[in-house]
Amino acid sequence: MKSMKDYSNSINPNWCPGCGHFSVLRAIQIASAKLTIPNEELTIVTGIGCSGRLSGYINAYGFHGIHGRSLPIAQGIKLANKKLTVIAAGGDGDGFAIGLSHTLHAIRRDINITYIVLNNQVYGLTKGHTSPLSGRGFITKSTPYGSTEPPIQPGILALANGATFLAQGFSAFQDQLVDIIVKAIKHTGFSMVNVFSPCVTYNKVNTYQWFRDSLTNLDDITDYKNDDYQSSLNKLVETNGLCTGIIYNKAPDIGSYTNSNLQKPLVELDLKFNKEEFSNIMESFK
Amino acid sequence: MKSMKDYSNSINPNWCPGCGHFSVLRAIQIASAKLTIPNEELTIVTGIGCSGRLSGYINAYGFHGIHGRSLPIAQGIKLANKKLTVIAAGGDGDGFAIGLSHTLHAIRRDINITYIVLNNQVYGLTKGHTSPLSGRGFITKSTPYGSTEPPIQPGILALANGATFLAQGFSAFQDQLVDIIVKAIKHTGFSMVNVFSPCVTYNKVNTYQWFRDSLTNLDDITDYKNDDYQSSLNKLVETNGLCTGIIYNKAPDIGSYTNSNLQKPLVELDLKFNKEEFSNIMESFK
Amino acid sequence: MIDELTILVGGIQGEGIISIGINLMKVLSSLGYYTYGQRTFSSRIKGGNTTMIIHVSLEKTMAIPDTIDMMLVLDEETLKDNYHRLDNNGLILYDNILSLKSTLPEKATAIPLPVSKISKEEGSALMKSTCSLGFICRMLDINQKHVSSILIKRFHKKGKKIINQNLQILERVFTYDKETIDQYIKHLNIPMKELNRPLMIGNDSIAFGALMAGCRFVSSYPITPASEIMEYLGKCLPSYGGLMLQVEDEIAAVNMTIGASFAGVRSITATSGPGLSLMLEGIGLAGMTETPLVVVNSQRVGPSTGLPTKHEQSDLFTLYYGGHGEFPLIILSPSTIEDCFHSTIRAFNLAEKFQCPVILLLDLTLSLSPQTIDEFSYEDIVLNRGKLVEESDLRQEAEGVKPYLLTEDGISPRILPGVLNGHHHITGLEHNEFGLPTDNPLNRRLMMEKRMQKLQPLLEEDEIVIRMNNKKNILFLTFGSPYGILERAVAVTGSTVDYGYIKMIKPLPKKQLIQIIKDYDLLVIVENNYSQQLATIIKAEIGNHNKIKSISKYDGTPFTVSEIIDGIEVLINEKYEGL
Amino acid sequence: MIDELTILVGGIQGEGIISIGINLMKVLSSLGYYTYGQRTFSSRIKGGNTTMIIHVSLEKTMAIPDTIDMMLVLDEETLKDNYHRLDNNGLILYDNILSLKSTLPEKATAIPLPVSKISKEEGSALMKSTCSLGFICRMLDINQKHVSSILIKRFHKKGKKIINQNLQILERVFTYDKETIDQYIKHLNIPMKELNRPLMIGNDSIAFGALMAGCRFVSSYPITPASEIMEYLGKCLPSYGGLMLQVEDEIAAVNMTIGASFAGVRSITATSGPGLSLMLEGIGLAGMTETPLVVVNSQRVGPSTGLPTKHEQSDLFTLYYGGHGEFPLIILSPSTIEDCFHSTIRAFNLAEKFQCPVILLLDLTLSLSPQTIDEFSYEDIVLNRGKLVEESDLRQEAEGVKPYLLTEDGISPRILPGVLNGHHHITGLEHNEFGLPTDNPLNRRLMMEKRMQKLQPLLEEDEIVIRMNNKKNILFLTFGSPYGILERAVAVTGSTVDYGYIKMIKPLPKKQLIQIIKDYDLLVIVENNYSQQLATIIKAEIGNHNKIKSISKYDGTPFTVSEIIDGIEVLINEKYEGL
Ligand SMILES: Cc1ncc(C[n+]2csc(CCOP(=O)(O)OP(=O)(O)O)c2C)c(N)n1
Ligand SMILES: Cc1ncc(C[n+]2csc(CCOP(=O)(O)OP(=O)(O)O)c2C)c(N)n1
Ligand code: SF4
Ligand code: SF4
Ligand SMILES: [Mg+2]
Ligand SMILES: [Mg+2]
Repeated sequence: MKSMKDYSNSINPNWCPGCGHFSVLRAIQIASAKLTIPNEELTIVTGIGCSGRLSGYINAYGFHGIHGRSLPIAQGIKLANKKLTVIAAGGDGDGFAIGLSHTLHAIRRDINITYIVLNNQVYGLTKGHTSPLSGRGFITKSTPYGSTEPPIQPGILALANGATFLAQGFSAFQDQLVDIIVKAIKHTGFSMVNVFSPCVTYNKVNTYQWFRDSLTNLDDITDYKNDDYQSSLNKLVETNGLCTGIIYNKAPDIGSYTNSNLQKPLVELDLKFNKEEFSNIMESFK
Repeated sequence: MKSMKDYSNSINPNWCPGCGHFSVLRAIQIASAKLTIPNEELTIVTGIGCSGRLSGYINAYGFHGIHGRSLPIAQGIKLANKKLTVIAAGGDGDGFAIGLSHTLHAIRRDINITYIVLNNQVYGLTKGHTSPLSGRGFITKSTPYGSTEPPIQPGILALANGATFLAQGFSAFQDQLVDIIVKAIKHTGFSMVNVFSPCVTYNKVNTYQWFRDSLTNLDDITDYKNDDYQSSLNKLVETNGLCTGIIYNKAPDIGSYTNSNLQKPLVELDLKFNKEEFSNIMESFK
Repeated sequence: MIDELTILVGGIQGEGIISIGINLMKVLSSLGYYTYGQRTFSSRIKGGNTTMIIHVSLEKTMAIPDTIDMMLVLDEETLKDNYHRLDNNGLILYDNILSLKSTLPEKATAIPLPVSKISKEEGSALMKSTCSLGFICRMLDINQKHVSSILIKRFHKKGKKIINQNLQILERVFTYDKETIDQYIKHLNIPMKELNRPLMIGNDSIAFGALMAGCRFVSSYPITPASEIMEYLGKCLPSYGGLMLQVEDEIAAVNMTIGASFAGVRSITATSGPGLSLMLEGIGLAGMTETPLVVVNSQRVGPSTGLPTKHEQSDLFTLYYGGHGEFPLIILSPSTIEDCFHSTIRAFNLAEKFQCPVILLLDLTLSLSPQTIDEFSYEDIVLNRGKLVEESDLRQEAEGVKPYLLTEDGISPRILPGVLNGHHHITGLEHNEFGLPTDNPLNRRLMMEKRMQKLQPLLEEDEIVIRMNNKKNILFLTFGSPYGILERAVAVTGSTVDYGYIKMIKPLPKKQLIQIIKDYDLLVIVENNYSQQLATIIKAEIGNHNKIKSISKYDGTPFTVSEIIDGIEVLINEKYEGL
Repeated sequence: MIDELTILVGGIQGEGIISIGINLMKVLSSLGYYTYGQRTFSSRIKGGNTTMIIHVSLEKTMAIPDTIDMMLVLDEETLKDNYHRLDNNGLILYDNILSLKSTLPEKATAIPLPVSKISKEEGSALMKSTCSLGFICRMLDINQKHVSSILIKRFHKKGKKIINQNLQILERVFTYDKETIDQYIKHLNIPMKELNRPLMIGNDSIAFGALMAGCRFVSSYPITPASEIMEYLGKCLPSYGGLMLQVEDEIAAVNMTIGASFAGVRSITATSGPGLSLMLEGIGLAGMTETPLVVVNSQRVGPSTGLPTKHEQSDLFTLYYGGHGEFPLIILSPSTIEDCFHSTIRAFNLAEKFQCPVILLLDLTLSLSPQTIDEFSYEDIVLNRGKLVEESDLRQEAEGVKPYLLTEDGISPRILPGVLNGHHHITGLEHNEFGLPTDNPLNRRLMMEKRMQKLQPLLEEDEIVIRMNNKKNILFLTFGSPYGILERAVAVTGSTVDYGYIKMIKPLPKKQLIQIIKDYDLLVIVENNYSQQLATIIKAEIGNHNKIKSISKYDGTPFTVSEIIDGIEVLINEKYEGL
């Protein structure tokens, strides 16, 4: 048996007291314990942002990369060693501004990794700038007169782009979040978990209370079916994206690289070819 | 009165005979003539690809930029001088691989420009590589065993991301294409026109004949309503994206930069501040 | 009576430490003093220790001395971390709710003050910053009314109640225990002129310069330490009809800026290292299409994410040599806040005159350190748009216009979209005079030479500002914020060497440098990076390696004054005493 | 009887011109001749003139002589464009359906041949390439069976009918008008050894090298002239259990490669200028995190999109100095196809040994020019993974493992994810030995020194290959494909100078260069760029500017042999005849 403690290191997070990111960190640790993932097989890849610091607080392999590129790195790791449990995590700016293209291509590629968005609808680390997920009228240092752009709907976009697993969580719903992450990790394709993770310092609109008032918990809807594309999409539209739970979950695609194409983890292949293979290739150039 | 000729220069396109891009070029020229856009107000911005050469064949201001960045450049031009009619054009690789993030952010930003995708579902200029819009199993130099990734659905993605004008055309349906482009230019927000423009050299699957056999023409559906989000989305899903016509058209957003925020084209503002303005600012630092 | 003083304030991030510092600098600046401030940033957003050190003086200085004369301490860590810098006659003011007893130093005087107490009694704990400000000002014998006028300005949007509470706190501070306080007051000499001077950070000055240069469009992506530029312009551009957009990434930012600039609007984007790397392809596009472009790069510690809130000057190489292929580019390197303003205006003029990208190269310290400045003069603002073609100049040409007309100076007349009969094509492919793609080898050669040689006139200009002490043996040369520290170090050592800074690094002012190498026995480059980047560039272009030495530092902190002094002394000794 | 010959084939793109050339080279290579081919690319995909020039010889050469001995012409443009290069005894073979009469030159012999006619009669117009190949081979007195065996290999997947048609065409060609043909046959001397040698382009050799080095993962984005690398690997990796992905852009490509490499798989990505600019941030991340990374950059004409199908060597600066901040990086610069193979294996070894990015720097000519090569030797393939920690070496440490352990050589033991008790963190932020972020100045300094100094052993190595003619006064030095041209030029001038190439540009082999500067009066750098990039780097690091000269060219075409000869002569004259 493993416990959350097994996935914690001694570092004290540099987040503001009350930051939603604490809860996401904890949820990943608890989920890992529930799944008894060996520490040496857990690999966390993060982007840059307050959220990006997460990998430094988990007792596992961790790669804190550059802004917006956690998914390419994570996919590379998984393709190289499909035995690893690879979790990519990053902020809303990281994944939907500078990294948007990677996010959508990763969804499409459907490689068996889990992507956790620490979504606070603001740029925390740069001390309060607007994000593509910030609401209309949101006032920040870079939108002093309020944001004029309509926010991206991450859930709808992910479904429109063929996501096979989509869930949303909320930092204050710890148990649900743990449950979601457990299932996301178990999903054998690409799983995306968008977590509403309030920034208590720079987002005075989308606060814990605001989310409590606004969120629909799909777990409370007894007849909600998360294997039906259309109802999932409808639910997102209906709630304006403000729902938590597993929104959509279908069997991943057979074409996906890690599921079918690779016999053996690449990292276990012999490095050196034998002389015959060498000669065959040489012959092919004649 | 203007004619197509007014928008042609003497350059002989370097495209392969039969390339779908010829027809898109012609359609833009005819549409411009129909709208009698003064040549000095028409500005064409292109990316890199066979498609990117288009700006060099139009008698207008033209900016042939770098791969995947036609939209940022085009938005900059429009914001600087809202009097110009700005058309961005590029390939499917340009707009949905390297440029995907810009495409989606441009849609969201809803600036009054027109974006024409010369979509041949392949990389023409690099001599036949797969594109994110290539179909499953598509064999190219870079997918010798067939592409394993499900193609992006550009129309669905655009609608999911809040596009206010979405149309699709086909190089062989010249009249419809002209009509679409006319309406796209007239639309006062961001308009996206995805044109099926066959690559006769490197795409032996999605040929003219294939499109003729596969496309649904929305103009033939008498009761098709393009101002209803849900029916537009349904139609795209139903036809697997293979339809032509104006799929969706709603009033652009009031928040959009060029529609409301700017009183005067930026380019017409005085460069120099007067002494009082200077002093006021200086005072503000005390 | 003293001419200068160094004051440190420190406490927990979020307690208003920075505003104590800034308001103190405003009070002092309004009285005619010069101030210079240096912040430390902690890696956490809230909580964690933060400090600000302020130097106040009668003459302008742009450096923080190594020793601190007075400290205002709101947490224990501040004292622990900075005690070693305290002068032997130093003064420690501290909030008497702290139990510093045990750690209190012996050499200095420590005065407990009821900071929290007064604040809470008159308003709230949040007002500790007003209370602290008051005590510092009192210790400097500043008249209460000067402090209150700054506070009234500061809080005028917050309503009467808040203002009154703050003023009440001041009142309490200024009447508190006269006996103790008076005994330790540090009396500053009165400035010659009682000018009310402005206070700015480098990024303010860049933004202000951009506005004055006619910049009306900004697209940018946030990054430390450049964000303030877009923030400032985003706040004020709309009232002048302009526009700032925070866009999806730096690639979009630079390309949108290029688009707006192509369309004729003076436009800017600002970034730091990681963003700069992403912009290089776009900068090359501007170089190839000969589109004016102004990019601010404020350097922080690299490589990769490095230390985002620490100081370094290590992006020079990538700017000087970077981007695939070869294209013309200008690098301006202001060293002072006044310079930031003027260099920015110059950047816009040069970008349009030479139709190429211009980089404003800053560093974190220059970008973010607040400073009292001398007011800029309106008359110095001269705008020049280069070879811009007027609508009326054009007739319809059968063959079209030539955006890349080959001319003697390599610069072609520029026509903006919208101009009748001026329509033309530009491209990042190699192109002929009409802007149409061609791979003709002769054309390629001519176009390369056009682009690469058009900046040649700049090689002749004097871009190195030298402060002569007429010790024509060694010249210490730097760029960016180290200049202030170098200046102070030379002053402290009794002006034993000449020193200066370089305002334009690319094209390198070769003519002047060759003269310098002739005139001096030794040229010492002072810079904050590992590879001695500026020294290497000078060596590559000028030679005389044996005459060029370096003092460099790359630990994320700016030079201290004594580090420079040591460097100067070592080099003088080596040179003249055969060490 | 002659030792070498230069043959040009030309026609309209799409007519199989390149395959005539390639098959001719294969026939010749199978007989023991050395061949070297040069393609021209037209800017259109289909249509437009295209040519291929082939040099065949008994000894290996990697250059195309300036004069052409034989031309096979399938369109008029070929003749017009290339006639000036035809030797006075030159031979023109042309399809007799062309009406070249008017333009036919007098100095040379022109033989009309029924190329289209035979092709159509025996198969289809598409088979003109077989027919052309046949005629050229006949003119070289090559036995018909050698040609047919190549054709059978080539068409074996197309079925019997096609093969037979092609063989039938050959039959017609080899029996055609004996009288006329025999009179003009160019008799090549028989090679010493009748070895069947392989034919490759540089990109093949890189891909083959990568396979042999154990590379099992590629993520890349298409771009000329690098795409063939991913294409080749994409085709063969799956059969060895590996994987190639074409991804969304170069940023994804480099980061995915970094990820795979971090996870322990030897991985590669390949690009050219524009993609390289986009990869710089990622390359810096690999530098900072000390992750092995191999990137191929095959240079084309810049800046921006430039001339995508033309030759240049102008990305050296951005590689040597580029990326924000400072990080260790190795640049290998193979000059021959054999070198490409060995440098690639070395790149993987160095990347893992020094835990840093390694760039394989090519140029379009080296990447794409086909060439007969000497078979590589299996025994030369030596793989070395550096300080890789075995699972069994690790025990559980209370404080965790240190991925950035400070060691004497600056290189820390490397642990791959999955290894028990080895879990650790790495980051692009500055970090301590545990890989955790810290901004401590001393740590920063030590980590910078660790990274920047770990490549020092390489400075001592001999990386410059010098061909001594024992004329120890001038050394002509180059990198990449110009080497073959330089070699030929020196041979043609009667070996009047020493010459060579540099295999590793970064770190610059300082020790050897200092010796060279001592040994020679003059070091002349031959390179294809405007800024004399390699010469500048050497000047910056070694000094002695007056001893370093350049021959450079930047019009998109490779040097011709006579341009180099002229350059050599001018420099010799300048130096020794006081011109
Ligand atoms: C290329 C690049 N551009 C900009 C930055 C500056 N930066 C650091 S984090 C960040 C955004 C943070 O927002 P988000 O991703 O939402 O994370 P959060 O801090 O809110 O958790 C930015 C813009 C950077 N590090 N790299
Ligand atoms: C940064 C960068 N990467 C790669 C390339 C090479 N490249 C040129 S065009 C192109 C894709 C072309 O495909 P598409 O956009 O679909 O246009 P098409 O040629 O099919 O019209 C690529 C990858 C480039 N020019 N720049
Ligand atoms: S700034 Fe916001 S996101 Fe960052 S640590 Fe503080 S609360 Fe969390
Ligand atoms: S390659 Fe394809 S896209 Fe390019 S010009 Fe030819 S047909 Fe058109
Ligand atoms: Mg965020
Ligand atoms: Mg395409």
